[in-house]
Amino acid sequence: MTVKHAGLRLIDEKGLRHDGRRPDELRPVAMRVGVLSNADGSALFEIGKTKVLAAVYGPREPPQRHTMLPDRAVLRVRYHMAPFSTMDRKSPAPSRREIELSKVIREALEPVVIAELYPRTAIDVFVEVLQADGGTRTAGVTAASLALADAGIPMKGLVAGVAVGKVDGVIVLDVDELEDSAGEADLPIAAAPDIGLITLFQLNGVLSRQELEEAVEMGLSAIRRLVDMEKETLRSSVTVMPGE
Amino acid sequence: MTVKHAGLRLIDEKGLRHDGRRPDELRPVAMRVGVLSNADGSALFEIGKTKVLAAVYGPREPPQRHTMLPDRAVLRVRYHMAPFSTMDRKSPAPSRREIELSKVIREALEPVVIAELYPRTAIDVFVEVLQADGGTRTAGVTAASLALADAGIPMKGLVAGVAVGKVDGVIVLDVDELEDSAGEADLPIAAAPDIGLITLFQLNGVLSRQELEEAVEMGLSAIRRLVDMEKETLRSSVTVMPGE
Amino acid sequence: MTVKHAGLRLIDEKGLRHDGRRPDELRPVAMRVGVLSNADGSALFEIGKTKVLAAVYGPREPPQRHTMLPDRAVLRVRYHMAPFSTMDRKSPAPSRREIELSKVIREALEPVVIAELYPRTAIDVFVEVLQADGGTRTAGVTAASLALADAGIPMKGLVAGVAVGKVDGVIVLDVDELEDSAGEADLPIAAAPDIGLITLFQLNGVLSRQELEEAVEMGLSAIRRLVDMEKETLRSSVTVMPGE
Amino acid sequence: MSTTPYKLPIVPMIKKQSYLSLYRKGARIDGRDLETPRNVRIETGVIEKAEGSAIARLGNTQVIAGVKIDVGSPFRDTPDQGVLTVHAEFVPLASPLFEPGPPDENAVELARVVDRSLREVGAVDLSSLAIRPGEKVWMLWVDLYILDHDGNLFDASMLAAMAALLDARLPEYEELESGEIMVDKSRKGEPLKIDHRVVTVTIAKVDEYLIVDPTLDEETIADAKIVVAVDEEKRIVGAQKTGGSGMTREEILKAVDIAGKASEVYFKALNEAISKG
Amino acid sequence: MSTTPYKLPIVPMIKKQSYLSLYRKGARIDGRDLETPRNVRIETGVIEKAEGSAIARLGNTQVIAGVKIDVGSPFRDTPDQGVLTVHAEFVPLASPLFEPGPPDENAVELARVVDRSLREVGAVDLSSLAIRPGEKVWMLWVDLYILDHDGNLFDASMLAAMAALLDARLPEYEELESGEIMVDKSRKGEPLKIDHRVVTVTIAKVDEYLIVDPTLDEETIADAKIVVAVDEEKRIVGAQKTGGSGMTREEILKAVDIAGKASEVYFKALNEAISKG
Amino acid sequence: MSTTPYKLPIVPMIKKQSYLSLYRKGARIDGRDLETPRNVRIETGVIEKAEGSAIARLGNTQVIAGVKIDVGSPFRDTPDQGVLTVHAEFVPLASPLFEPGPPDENAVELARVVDRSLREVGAVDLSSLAIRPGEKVWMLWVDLYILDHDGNLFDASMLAAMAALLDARLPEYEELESGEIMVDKSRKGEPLKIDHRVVTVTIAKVDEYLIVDPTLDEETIADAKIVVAVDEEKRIVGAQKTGGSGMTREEILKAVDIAGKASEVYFKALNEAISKG
Repeated sequence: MTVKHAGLRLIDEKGLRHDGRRPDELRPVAMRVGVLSNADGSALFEIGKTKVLAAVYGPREPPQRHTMLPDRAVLRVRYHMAPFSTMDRKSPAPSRREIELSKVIREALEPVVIAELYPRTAIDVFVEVLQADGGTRTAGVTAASLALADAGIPMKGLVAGVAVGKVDGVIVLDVDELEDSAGEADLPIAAAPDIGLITLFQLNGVLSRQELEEAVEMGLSAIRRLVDMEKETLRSSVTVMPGE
Repeated sequence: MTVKHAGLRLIDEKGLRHDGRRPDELRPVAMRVGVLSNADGSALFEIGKTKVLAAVYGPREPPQRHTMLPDRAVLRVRYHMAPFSTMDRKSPAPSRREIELSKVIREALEPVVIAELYPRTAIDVFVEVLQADGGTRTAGVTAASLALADAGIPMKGLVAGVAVGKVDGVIVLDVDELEDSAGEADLPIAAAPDIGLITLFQLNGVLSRQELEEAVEMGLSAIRRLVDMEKETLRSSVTVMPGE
Repeated sequence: MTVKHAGLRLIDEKGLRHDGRRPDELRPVAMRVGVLSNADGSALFEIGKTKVLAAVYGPREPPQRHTMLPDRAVLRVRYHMAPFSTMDRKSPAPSRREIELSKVIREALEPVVIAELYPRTAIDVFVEVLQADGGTRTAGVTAASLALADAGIPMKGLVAGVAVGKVDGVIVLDVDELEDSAGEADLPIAAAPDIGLITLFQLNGVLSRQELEEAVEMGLSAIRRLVDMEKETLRSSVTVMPGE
Repeated sequence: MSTTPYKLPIVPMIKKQSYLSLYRKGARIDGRDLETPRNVRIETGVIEKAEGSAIARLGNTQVIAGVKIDVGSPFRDTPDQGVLTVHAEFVPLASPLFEPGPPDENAVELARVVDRSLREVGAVDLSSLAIRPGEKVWMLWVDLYILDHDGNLFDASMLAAMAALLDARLPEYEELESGEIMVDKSRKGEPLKIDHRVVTVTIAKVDEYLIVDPTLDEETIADAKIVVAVDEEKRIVGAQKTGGSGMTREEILKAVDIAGKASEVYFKALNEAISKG
Repeated sequence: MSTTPYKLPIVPMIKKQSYLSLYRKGARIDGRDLETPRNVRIETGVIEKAEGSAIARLGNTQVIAGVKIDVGSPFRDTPDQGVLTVHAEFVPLASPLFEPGPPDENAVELARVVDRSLREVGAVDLSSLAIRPGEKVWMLWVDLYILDHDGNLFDASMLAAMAALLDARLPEYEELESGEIMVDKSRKGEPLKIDHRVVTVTIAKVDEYLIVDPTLDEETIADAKIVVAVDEEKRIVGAQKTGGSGMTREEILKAVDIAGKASEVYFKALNEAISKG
Repeated sequence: MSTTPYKLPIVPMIKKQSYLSLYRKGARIDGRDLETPRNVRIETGVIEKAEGSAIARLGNTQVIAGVKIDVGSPFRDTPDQGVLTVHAEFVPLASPLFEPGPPDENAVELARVVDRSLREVGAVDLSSLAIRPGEKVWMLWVDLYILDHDGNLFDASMLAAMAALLDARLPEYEELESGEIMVDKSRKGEPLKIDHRVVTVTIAKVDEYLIVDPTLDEETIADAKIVVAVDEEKRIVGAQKTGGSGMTREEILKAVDIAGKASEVYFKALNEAISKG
């Protein structure tokens, strides 16, 4: 449960955020692939204190044969939070939020995975939030994109995501948990820049038409940088960007 | 949870009930079939404030193949209450009461459905209580009978049901929730008059042998009238009877 | 939930236990086989107030075909406590303790059951604790061993079990619930003496190397006596030993 | 969802014919006439740790009932009454047809029929179970455990439940200064206040025959059953038709009459067990 | 786990082509243009026992919403506010694709989108729902019941929810000396304080076309959908892309513009139903 | 129900023979002798939001443990003690054999063995966790998260749990006038009072050989395992045989002796990580 911080100033007189960032600045980012030995592909993605691990198994035979599709692989995605990832212990049973986000993340990956190459199989993507400090669903998409590439799953393009928000009337990039809970709007967005598609898009809060457009621009610009980092990481296996 | 109304007089000095009905009088009844577009058959049945919707799908292939029978269709029945149908919100998870009543309603329909015509299939009957004011299980049987006929499922006869009860020592027809909770006995009964069979029979409460016989007579007589209305409805699609 | 009895003396000045037993003395034991008519084999085992019923079905076709093994029968074991078996009513839903003990008991039986004779089948063992006064898991193993033999399942040897413990610094045989909850250690052990194998071994509490060895000896010695009683019972169908 | 059950062909057609030809002569394969229950054996006090317990055997059918009693809060609409809950488990050792898991519709129906048969006539005086009205009352759990299933679980369960309730003793307790109730289950106190003794009589319809206390084989060939709850004064205190066929008005009324008569056998066994227990 | 759904081939390729050739001309099979919703019919007060209720019909799609109101405790971090909960059930009578059981990911997503569309803009003034701040508040349950599914469950559900909230009346209550709140649901009191009226507009992308309020057939051939929540001042108060394809930046912004326009139809129907109700 | 597991033929017969011929010479495929664990790496403080955390790696096996601490009510029979709960999840990213869902029997057994190894010897001083005895105590949750499974989950989990507990700090709190406890998790206070450090040593039996810290390949060919919990004074503080074969009396006693020796390696790694952390 998030506490609304009434009256809290989130943008100071210099236009900087509570942690010193500029409105369009990402938190420090780290990407690593191949972090697990059993999974066919894996990645750890950190953005600020948010830490998300993703693993990919497949293409493999699905345990329930009736879920198979004759003309493509099914994508199976689970977004899950570790019990110790949040301020108050999270019960391990899947919450309604986790059920929704598993779907939203799956639908953010479907547009890039070339599933037609592997009919009658399943490609399983497991996203584990190890620490949550805002933007976990978009971090999950980013980690999953890296893990899919690490597993050698053919994709039309890499995907990355980021949460844009509005705090104290200002559109800001990469909101953390405090900004998310105290802010006016939260707009998680993910995209595959190489094919020009937004694959995850949610808005929680109130925005004008113009603010929405600004937020989308800001998100897409950061996503292009994140996808470039993904490519770098996949070449070198580790990339750390110490904040912008 | 029902509140026992200690000391409440349910039959007045003129022998009339708390809502002005005579002991052997039904509440206003309305029947309508074909109310849903997706279902193979559907019906809305209202008796007083009790509103029950039934839909039939099938004969169709059952999702779990191991439930199929080689020599007949299986009948699958779910009785379910909408969360807003009762005074206190009903949790959507199936209660023990709903589990029992699903079975009781299925067994009230089995004797009339000619299941042998459709081996290896399922005929699904979904009963949704939209508003509960007594007699929901028997209203469910009545609505299901109409929906089965609307779906074109061959039947040996139509079924209808009504709850007879005993309040203030008097045998009364079509008890509502107040009479059910404050009365001495509740006897839900359903029958297929055309084949002379009682297909649902329960007694909750205490009756003498003679009262039991009287209650059964009163119930069967009303059931004959309800089945006549069903036939009328199936010819004309809508029938309203504004109380007797 | 067990109450720790602080300060309670469990061994008196004569070296006897709270119920008058010597340290190496079993409670009164009774064994009976063939107590159920439907099961392929069944047994009732009582030790003190602990009463455990076991039934065996099989070899038979398992309901879920994917659990079948091509080269042997699967053993399926459920340890379950009746709601009325304990001081406070036990919820009928399987507890984590029951899940663990079902596994531990299965692994205590696997070494003796000659499962290779019945590939693609299941041998089901149901253990019901009717009354719990300590040592229920080892009593479950003993009852299951009798029921397997009663069902005619070929075994390399019979199994029996007993809980050894340490109370007031003394190693004692067959701890009851009071000794278990107030004592320093509890060591449930089961073995198949005819093949020289310990098949269940747990230690909850603190023991020195020497105490451990003493406890194992004491347990194995009692197990040999229990297995002899099992053989006697299977010959005569009932055996009662009124305490040692 | 309730689904048409798969009927095992335990009793083949030819066997059914032989049953029916016996019924025609008023006889049954185990030597009974149509309206007599099987041998009834009831034993109380079989689980010392329960506040009340009994095992009831009807032929090979075995049901154990345990009564556990704890302190709890009353329901809001009955603040001065204790709480009675009946729960049934069809544990898999009782029959090859039972599977582990939460109670299925048959177990739920059984528990609810037993519950109503006790509740509607006021078998247990729930108002005698208030410790501090509106705050603390006794909670009674009646747990039915089917151990061996050879037909007619209703009557065996009802007998076990009734005997266990008659066997039960409230635990002793102390009221602490804080108001908390400390229960000492090692000391057994007063018996429950039982105002009415109730049994159910189950009558199966096989073709045109009505037979009391069917065995599992007989249930397999039966069209439907009716369970009739009867008290010692032979009042009808509950009923339930169960099974996928209908019954005529005459059959139901005749079954009620038969039930009154057959209940005497059950009451005799019950009363003997209690006076012995 | 969320799994790629099995798409029923309800609409064969050739049918898709015929839909597309109509879209090309700005038309649809049911006579609508691309940006107009189907016929909207809303009726309030359909469930007398609920504190508020409404049925919304969009073409053949039917959703009923019921509002139940009870007394409860506030959340620790919002002690002075009532609690609003939205729950959706896809009951199996609505579609051959729905199965009995707990809500699946589609039902959960629907309920959460409706919930956020109400919550983020403050549609219901939750601070008006404190009875004794920090202790007792009103709990509002909005239960969405899908009765017939012919596409666009989001908009129909949002309309039903909004209408049911506008229809709802708080029950009368008394505060006992003990501090307990006695609710009398037979007496209907004040309406809820609704600060904003919100609708969602769902726009499906089929190839390069954006179409408002898709039917089930249209959803079957759609690549993706975007649900846009709009208030009466046409502010964007929520959005969700749903479905397994992506959309371009331009498509999303265009959809938002279309939504503002189409919302007028929904608001008209909503406001008429409320003034009538 | 516990069911005989399906053993994947990961290690074919011929491979087993090559393992055994190495064991005969006192050696293992990864260069270890039979009684030495793999390389142990422990890192604490890896999850800043948890009150305590650690990751333990045994070769390729990786387990993360998080300690969360909240205020709660004590159990009725231990009113003056805090509450310790151990929970384990085999998340599906760790192994192709793990599936999403509630903990299976292996996860339950693991959590319970770790729990008892901590509890029976009193590793955590639970009586130091009472805030207001009888009313408010600290609740400790130890959550074990298996991230990568290459055998011997018991020892890796126990190391992670122990390190996380040693890393943990109680949150600061204030007692309000109302008596409520306000916890401020942003301020870390006192460390937990740990009276004993405990590790488990798992020894697999493969034919006649006893090998310490088996890899997944070795577990696949093993007959049985024994997990021995040992404290720093080398007392035996718990044990569990696991797996479908038996062990002789001599094997068990020998395993206990081996465990004492091998525990030194684990304690060295644990103590180093803590002094560093």
